[in-house]
Amino acid sequence: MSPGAIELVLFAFVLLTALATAAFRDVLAAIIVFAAYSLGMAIYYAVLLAPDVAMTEAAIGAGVTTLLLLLTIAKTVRPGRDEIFESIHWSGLLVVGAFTTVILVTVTSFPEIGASDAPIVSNPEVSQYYIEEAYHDTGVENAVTAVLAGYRGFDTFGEAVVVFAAGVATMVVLHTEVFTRD
Amino acid sequence: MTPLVDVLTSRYAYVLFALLLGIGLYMIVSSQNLVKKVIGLNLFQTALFLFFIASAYLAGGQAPIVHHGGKEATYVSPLPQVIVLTAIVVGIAVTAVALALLVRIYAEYGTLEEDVLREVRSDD
Amino acid sequence: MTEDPTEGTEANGETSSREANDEPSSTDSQLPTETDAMGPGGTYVESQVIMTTVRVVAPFTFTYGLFLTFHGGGSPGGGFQGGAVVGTTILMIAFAFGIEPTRDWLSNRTVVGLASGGVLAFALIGLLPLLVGGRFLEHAVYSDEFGLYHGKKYALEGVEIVGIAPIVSAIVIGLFFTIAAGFVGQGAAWQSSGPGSYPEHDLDGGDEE
Amino acid sequence: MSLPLLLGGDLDAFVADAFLVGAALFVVLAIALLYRVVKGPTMQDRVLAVNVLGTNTVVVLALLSVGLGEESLLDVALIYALLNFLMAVAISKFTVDRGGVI
Repeated sequence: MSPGAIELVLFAFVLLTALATAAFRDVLAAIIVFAAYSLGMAIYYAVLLAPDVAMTEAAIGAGVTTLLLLLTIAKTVRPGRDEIFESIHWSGLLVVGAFTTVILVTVTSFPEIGASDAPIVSNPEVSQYYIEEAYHDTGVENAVTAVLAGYRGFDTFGEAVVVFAAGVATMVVLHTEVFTRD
Repeated sequence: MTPLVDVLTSRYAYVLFALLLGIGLYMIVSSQNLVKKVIGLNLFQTALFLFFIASAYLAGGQAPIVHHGGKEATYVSPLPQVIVLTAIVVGIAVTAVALALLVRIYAEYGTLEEDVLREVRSDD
Repeated sequence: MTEDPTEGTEANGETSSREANDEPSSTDSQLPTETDAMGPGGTYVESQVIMTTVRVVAPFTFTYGLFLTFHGGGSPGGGFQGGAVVGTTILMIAFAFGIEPTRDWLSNRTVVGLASGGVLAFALIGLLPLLVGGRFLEHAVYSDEFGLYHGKKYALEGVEIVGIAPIVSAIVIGLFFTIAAGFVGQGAAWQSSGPGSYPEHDLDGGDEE
Repeated sequence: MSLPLLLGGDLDAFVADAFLVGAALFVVLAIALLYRVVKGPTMQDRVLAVNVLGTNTVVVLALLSVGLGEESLLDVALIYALLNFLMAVAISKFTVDRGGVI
C-alpha cells in the first residue's frame, strides 16, 4: 500500500516543472509550465490522501490562476524574446542556496512522513478528537468540512472576509481613476 | 552517509518542500519580470501547502471521510488540510491583488521589467 | 538556467508574428480583421469549436460545482471547492462567448451582491445563536434551542452553501472581470491604443462597490 | 491469477500495488511529456503537451483511486476531466496575436 514508487516519480516531476518555471525567461512559457506544475502538485496531494485539497488545487490551479496570469500579460506586454532561458543570477542563487540548506538541515529533525506517532496525527485532543467526534458533533461525515465550518468556523469566517476584501481591493486598485475621471 | 540517506528517503515530501521553497524564493529574488515574481510567489505558497499536507499524512490511513464515525480505520489528520484549503483560496486572492497592481504599474510606467522600472522611477 | 541562443532564434523565427514589442501601436496594427469583426467592443474572435464545446461542457461543470457545494458533508467537497468550480464555469463561458457580453449578462451588481450577501449570510448564521445565549457560530444551538431537525448539521451546511460558496464563486468571477477590464486611467493615455484596452463605456458598470 | 498466490502474496494487495505501479508509470510518461513542454519549440507544442498532461492526470488519479482504495479521488479526476480543456483553450487563444483575441 505504500506509495513509494509513485512518490519518487512525482518528486522528480514536480521538481523538474518548478525548475523549468524558474528557468524560462518567456513569461507565457513560464505560465504554461506552471500549469503543468499545478497538475503534478494536485497528484501529490491526492497521493498524500487529501482529496479536498487536490480538488481545490484542480479548480484553482488549472482554471483560475492560469487565466488570471494570462489576462495580466494580455493587458501588458511580454518581455523581448531575445533569449528563451534566464541567465543565472549568482548572488541571488547564493542567498537562496543558503536559505534552502538551512531548511534542509531542519528537515532531518521532522518526524517521518506517515509515522503514526507524529504529533500532528496522534494528538488526542485535536486530530484524533476531530476524527472520532466529528460525525457525532456536527452530523457530517467529511471531517474536513466539519472542521472547516464547524470547529474552526470563526477562522473560516475570517478567511472569507479576507477573500472578500481582496476582491474589493482589486476593484479599487483598478478602478480608482474611474470615479474621479468625470 | 547512509543514515542521512535513510533520513531523507523517509522524508521525500519535506525535501521537496525545501527545494521548492528555494526555487520560489529564487524566482521572487532574481526574476527581472514582475509577473514571474508573482509566479514565484505562487510556487513558494504551494511548497508550504505541500509541507502541511505531508505532515498530516498517516501511512496506511484513509482520507478523512469518516463514515458514521467509525473507529475501525485510521485516518489522516483533517486539520492541516483545512488550513491549506482556506490558504489556497486566500492565495488566489493575494495573487489577484498582486496582478491588479501589476496592471496598474504597467499603466503608470509602461513596463514590467524591474531594471527598466527602476530607471523610469529614478528619472521622475 | 542554461542559455541556448540557437533555440531562442528558432522560437523567434516561428513566432515572429507575435513578437513582443514595447510599442502597443505596432501590435495593434496586427489585428485588423478581429477589430473589424467586433466593431468597437473589443478584440474577441468567435470560435465555433470552443463555443460548441463550452455549450456541452458548461452545464455539467456547473451542476458538478453545485453538487460539490451541496454534498460537501458526505464526500470531498464543500463551499470552497464548489464555489471555485462554479466560478470557473462562468470563466469558461466568458472565454467562449466573449468577456464583454458575459459582463453584460452577469451584471456587476449580481457579482458584488453575491459576494456581499455571502459574507452577510455567514455572519447572520453565526450571530443567530447569540440571541438565545449561545456563542458565535455555535451550530448546536440550532438543534437544541431552536428545535430544528438536524439543526446543527443544516447550520454547518448553510455556512458552506449560502456563505462560503457564493463568496468564492463571486470573487473568482469578479477578479477575472476586473483584471479583464484592465485599467484605463489618466496616467495611461499612451496605453489606450494598446491591444488589451477597452473603450470607456465598458467601465461604466464597474463601479458598484 | 495464481501468480501472486504462488509468490505468497495477498491478491488484493497485489492488484492494488499493480495499480499504483501503473500510476507511477503514467507519471513517468508525464515527465516524458515535460520534455516537449520545455523544449517547445513553438508555443503550440507546449499547449498541446500541457493538454495531454491534463488528460494524463485524470488517468493517474483514477488509477490512484483504485490503488489506494479511495473512491473520493475519482471526484478530483472528474474535475480535471471537466476543466482540463479550459486551460488549453485559454492558452491557445492567447497564443494567437498575443492575447489580442481573448
